[in-house]
Amino acid sequence: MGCLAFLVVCAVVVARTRDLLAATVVFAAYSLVMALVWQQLRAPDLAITEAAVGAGITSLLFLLAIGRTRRMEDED
Amino acid sequence: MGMPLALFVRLNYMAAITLFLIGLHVLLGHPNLIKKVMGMNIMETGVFLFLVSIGYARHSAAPIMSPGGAESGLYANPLVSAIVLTGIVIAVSTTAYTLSLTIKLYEHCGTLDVNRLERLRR
Amino acid sequence: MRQLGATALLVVAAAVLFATLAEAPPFGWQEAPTRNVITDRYLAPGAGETGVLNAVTRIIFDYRSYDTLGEATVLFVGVAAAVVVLSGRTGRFAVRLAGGSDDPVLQTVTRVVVPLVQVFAAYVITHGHLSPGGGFAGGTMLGASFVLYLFVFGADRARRKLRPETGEMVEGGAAVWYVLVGLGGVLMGASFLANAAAGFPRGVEGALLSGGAVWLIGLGIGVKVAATVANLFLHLTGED
Amino acid sequence: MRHLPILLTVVPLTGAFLVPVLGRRPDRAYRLALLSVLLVLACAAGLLAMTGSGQTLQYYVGDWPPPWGIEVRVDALGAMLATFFAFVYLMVVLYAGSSVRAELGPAAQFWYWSLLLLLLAGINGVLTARDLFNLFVFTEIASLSACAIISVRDRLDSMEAALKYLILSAVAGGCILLGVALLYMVTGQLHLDHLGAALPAAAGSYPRVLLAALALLVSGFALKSALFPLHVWLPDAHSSAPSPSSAILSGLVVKLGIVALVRLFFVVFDWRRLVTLPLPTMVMAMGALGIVLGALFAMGQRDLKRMLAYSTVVQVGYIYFGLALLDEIALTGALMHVVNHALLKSMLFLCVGLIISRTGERSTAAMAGLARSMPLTVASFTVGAAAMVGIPLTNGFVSKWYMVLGTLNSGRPAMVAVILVSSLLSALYYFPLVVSAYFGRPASPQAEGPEGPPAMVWPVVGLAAVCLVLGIWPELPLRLLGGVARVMLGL
Amino acid sequence: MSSTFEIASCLPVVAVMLPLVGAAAAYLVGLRWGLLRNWLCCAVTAGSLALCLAMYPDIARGGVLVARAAVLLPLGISFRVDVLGFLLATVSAAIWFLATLYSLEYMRGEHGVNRYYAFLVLTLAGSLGTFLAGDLLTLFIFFELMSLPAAVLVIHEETQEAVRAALKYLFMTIGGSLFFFFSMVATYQFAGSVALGGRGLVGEASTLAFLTFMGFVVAFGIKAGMVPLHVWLPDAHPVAPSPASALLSGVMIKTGAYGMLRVMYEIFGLDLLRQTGWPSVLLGLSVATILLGSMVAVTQFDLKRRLAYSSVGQMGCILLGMSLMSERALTGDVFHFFADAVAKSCLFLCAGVIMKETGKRDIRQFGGIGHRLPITMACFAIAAFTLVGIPPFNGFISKLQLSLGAFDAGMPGYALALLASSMLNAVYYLPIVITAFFDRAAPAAANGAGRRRLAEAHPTMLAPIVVLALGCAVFALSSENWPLRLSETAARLLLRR
Repeated sequence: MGCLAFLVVCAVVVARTRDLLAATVVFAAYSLVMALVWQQLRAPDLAITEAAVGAGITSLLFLLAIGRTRRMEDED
Repeated sequence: MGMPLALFVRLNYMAAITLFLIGLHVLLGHPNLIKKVMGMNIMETGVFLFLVSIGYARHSAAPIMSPGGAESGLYANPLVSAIVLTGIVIAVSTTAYTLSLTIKLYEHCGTLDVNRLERLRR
Repeated sequence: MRQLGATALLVVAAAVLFATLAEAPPFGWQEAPTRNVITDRYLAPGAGETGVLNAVTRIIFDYRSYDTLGEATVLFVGVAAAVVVLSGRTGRFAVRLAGGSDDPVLQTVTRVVVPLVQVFAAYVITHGHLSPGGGFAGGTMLGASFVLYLFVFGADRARRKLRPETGEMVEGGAAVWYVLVGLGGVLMGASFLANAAAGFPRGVEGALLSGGAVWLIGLGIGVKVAATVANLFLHLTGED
Repeated sequence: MRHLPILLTVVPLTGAFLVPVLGRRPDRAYRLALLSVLLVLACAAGLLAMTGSGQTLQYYVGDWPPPWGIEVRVDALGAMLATFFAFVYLMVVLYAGSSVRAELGPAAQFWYWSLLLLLLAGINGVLTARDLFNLFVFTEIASLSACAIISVRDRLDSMEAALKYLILSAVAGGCILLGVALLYMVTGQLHLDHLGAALPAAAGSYPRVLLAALALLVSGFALKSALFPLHVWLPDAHSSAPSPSSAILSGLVVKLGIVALVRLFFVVFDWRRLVTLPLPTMVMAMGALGIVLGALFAMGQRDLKRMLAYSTVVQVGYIYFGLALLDEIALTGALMHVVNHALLKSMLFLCVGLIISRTGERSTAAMAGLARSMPLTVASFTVGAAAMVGIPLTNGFVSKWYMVLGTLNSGRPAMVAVILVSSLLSALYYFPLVVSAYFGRPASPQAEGPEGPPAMVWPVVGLAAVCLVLGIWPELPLRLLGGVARVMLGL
Repeated sequence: MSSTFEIASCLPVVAVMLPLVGAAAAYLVGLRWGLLRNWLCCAVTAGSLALCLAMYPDIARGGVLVARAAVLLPLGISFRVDVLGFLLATVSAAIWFLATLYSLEYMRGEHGVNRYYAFLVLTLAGSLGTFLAGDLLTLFIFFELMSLPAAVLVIHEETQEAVRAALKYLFMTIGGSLFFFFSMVATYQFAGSVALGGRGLVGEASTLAFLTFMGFVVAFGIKAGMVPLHVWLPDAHPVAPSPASALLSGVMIKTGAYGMLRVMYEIFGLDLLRQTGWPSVLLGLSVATILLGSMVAVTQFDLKRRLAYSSVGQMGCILLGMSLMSERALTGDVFHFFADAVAKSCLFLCAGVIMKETGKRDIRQFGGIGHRLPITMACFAIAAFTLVGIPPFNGFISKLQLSLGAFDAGMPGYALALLASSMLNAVYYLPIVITAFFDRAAPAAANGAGRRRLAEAHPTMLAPIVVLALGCAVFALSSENWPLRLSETAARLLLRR
């Protein structure tokens, strides 16, 4: 039950924050906890895949994208 | 009074739908492209959470059989996991493609703001 | 205006969806409609008809392996499109990430960690039908190990270790391998992507090589996902 | 021969995967693509012959019977659409063979063929899918590769249009998947026919969940097939893509949403129960709006490709209008128009591509006085324009006849006005172009030499010829589609 | 003559296919050898005339020629030639032949000649197909096949004005064909078939049936130039080259009236029309067409525009005749089809000669051209007298029959409308003839030549004009008025149903 609340909070934080790097970190945390939730819901395959793909690849992609574009969301 | 109790019993579904809606709102509402992609991911993981919650049953075990093949206890629904696995991979490939488009657009016009991109194109 | 529209849509969708949720079958209900004759067959005790212990892998690589073929295609399309876009002309605001740092600590740790990750990834891929995990998770880990190498030793050395052309070739080859295994079923007189029906050996229950075609497909998917991830990150960093 | 249904999808997939294996050689990739499309056309023609007498071919993938395994089913509708789509694909690949060098970036030269084959696999997958989740996966393949063939053109507007299309198709994908989840939650079935069988029982205890699922699925597929209020992405996407890609996008990809909804309306949800819901009238209203407003937009366009894109929005509205009538003759007309529009719109886009590649101009004024220097192209454009308006002896007339007859048959005479207005509006923005092409003064001095490489001109003429042949001898497709409509409506 | 039996014959199919194939052949031949193409066109038109005439023996015996050609849609293309169809098809083939002969000389040295000839022959195929059609769908297909290529004839000069007129014509034609399409499908909905020659397919008198009737009225009204829908006609006809406008005014707008005639008597049936009284709509509109068309013609000083408005007026008479629903009115109506076709094409051909020889379009400058172009102006006068309805010519016979028919139908008021039409015709035709012959205007002195030499047109242009003028006169004078007899049979056939 606590994890679900954490997930929703993470989602809101990602939606509100201006700094994309912070958003990416929160998103990685969001994926990890999502993997945890799936493990609780008796779906271990998904837990591993979500951890590897969601937290791993997707967050890495966001980091690279921010690296190659800009970090702050609101432009001058 | 039935409504809150009914919803409380289905907490997982509520959380999943909330995530879906937050993701949808970010995807459609936010001008920044990378924020949109994050919203897309949150939306899709919301749907996946909804799907996995459908497959869960109280006191059920993970759908991994033991070699002995003896007991036939209560297992979680494996079909749902298969569907979500496919969904995760679809989400990743869409994210990869969208982000590379975003990078290329930034390279050409120096902005991630959808409204500015629209004006630049015209 | 876009913000207002999105919020309005949010409110309407929330109202509709929450109203329907109240009527949905309760969470965790043991006699939910989804637990029917279909799941009973998927959850056959022991190695069941497919010789695979992990029920999810049974579905992914045998009962519904056509879906997995489609999904491997989606990954192929996504990354192919990304590669095409990334290798376009560079714009004025281009920011290049060559990566790589000559910090000795980082390099030595990487040299130790990368093989370990690859061993674990190989374990996850090959034991997909016995324990949780499988082609996708293992493949991603394999790809991630290459990406770690790429970040630490820089794009140029990574490109020397795995040239983009070979990356694409391996990716295409593994995908064709998947289709060939499917066509194997056809050659043996059964239909496309058939496993037990086509006479692939089911092997001893719980053994490493059990599960016939499922094991082969898992290997193919693992290699394909790893090559795809590596290919994607090669094009995301370094000169093209 | 038993494996033809699955080969429809597997052959283009194998071709696409082999492209990178052959190394970065554009000419080899082109030949591979041509071979694969020819094979697909042969398979589709074979299937059409087999399903000609109305029986359907079932193929259990992996030899697992339906509710457990995935079933691929080819009925008369699927076979016919696959055949005509494969024919259009062959023409477009032939056309693209010589037009692609100028328009595409370096890496795209050989990846383009792989993406085209993947799109064909996605299309054939959707046409033959009989499992709800399988339908979703192939729709995703088609949408993703459709975006890819837009963004291969290394220009700012193509990439921006592809991004907008991608984001909206991701939203649509999310809605569809949620719809599938809801349906699975209350019925436990994914196979279309078993789902249809389990629905009445589920409707008893979970009526609102089914309504929500229906709403989500309809809005998702409508967004993917650009039904009127959800069409905003189409004009940018189809006009900034390279010509062969826009031909495929407008001709074929837009139809996938329609085919999926036809499967859902008539196989899963019992359409007689649907009539009680406001859904058919809503879809009809949106279709009618799409026809009128789309045409008004099209008239205002100065760019040829944007005009054709808006005309696609009109024709999609026209097809949805025919479907929503839930009448056997109108359904035959609508399905016939799916085929007609695929042939017509792809031919028109290839014509415009030829005109742009020769005059270098995209504006409607570029067509002035073009008939002298580009006789074959303008003649094909005229056939296309005539068919869009529904002049007799073209295939447009055949589908218009059935649509109007169906509208009258379903007891809504007032609705005939919508169809007639759509024909008149099409005339208002197509005929001035034809007239100016034949009788206008060429603005810029005409470049000498032939009107275009033969590999680009003959596919256009071939498509125009098929439109005329379908117009004059339409009974084969009509007999097939009539049977399909009767089976779907369960008459 | 009362019983009609059906004879399966391929004559109508060949008569329609010949110009269709001829047009394509003419275009291809024309790319290289101009002269050969000209004679090929004449041969094709003459051939179709001969084919039509070959039908006469069967028609005379009271037979009806029937042929089912290709199967298109569920209904297929079928032809059905009865007396009315035969008469009009023969007349139009004859006029087409004469117009082609006339254009050999008229189009010499013009631009776009190859396209002109091809589309001229193509529109012949369209009109023949319309007159010989056996069901509404075939009629619709050939109706379109005639109207759309006609736009190419209208746009021939490629001036800005021609393009605008052609676009207006094109959009109105397409609008008209949409109404026709709706009514045709509605008829199919009512009766399950669209075949002509029946007693009346639409049985009930529901609002949908009325909408179908009005759909046909609008569709054929646009083509026939009925008043509110005639706006395209005065722009399109003057702009087209003279032989083309002769065909446009002479025959093509007649197909509109012919369609209306067929629909009224064979789709709706006489008793349904009498019971519901829907033709009164047509009566009102046709009277308005007569008055408005003729009155505006008086104010036009451009010769071709005046002739165009006169066509509108004459079509009003024809539409009036068919909606009176009495036998003599119908006879007069069918005969007026014939008379007006011959006279109007003769007038337009004369106008072509006048403009080609004197270069003048304004009627007020026509002083004394009668001396320079005696034969042309004589034929112009004969044709003008026919349309005015002066006794010895065809016009008088048809106007007489129409008036008697009005009395038979118990609506004498409409006879007054016919009289008014004749009066107005006189007002705008006779001054032309008078100034041409008796006015000693100054042009002769302007060019200073001594005795004005006879600058008559080229014989191949004069011959058609003379034949047409004779056509106006010879039948009335001769004892055996062949077209009138055919008109009576046709009228009896239509009413008997």
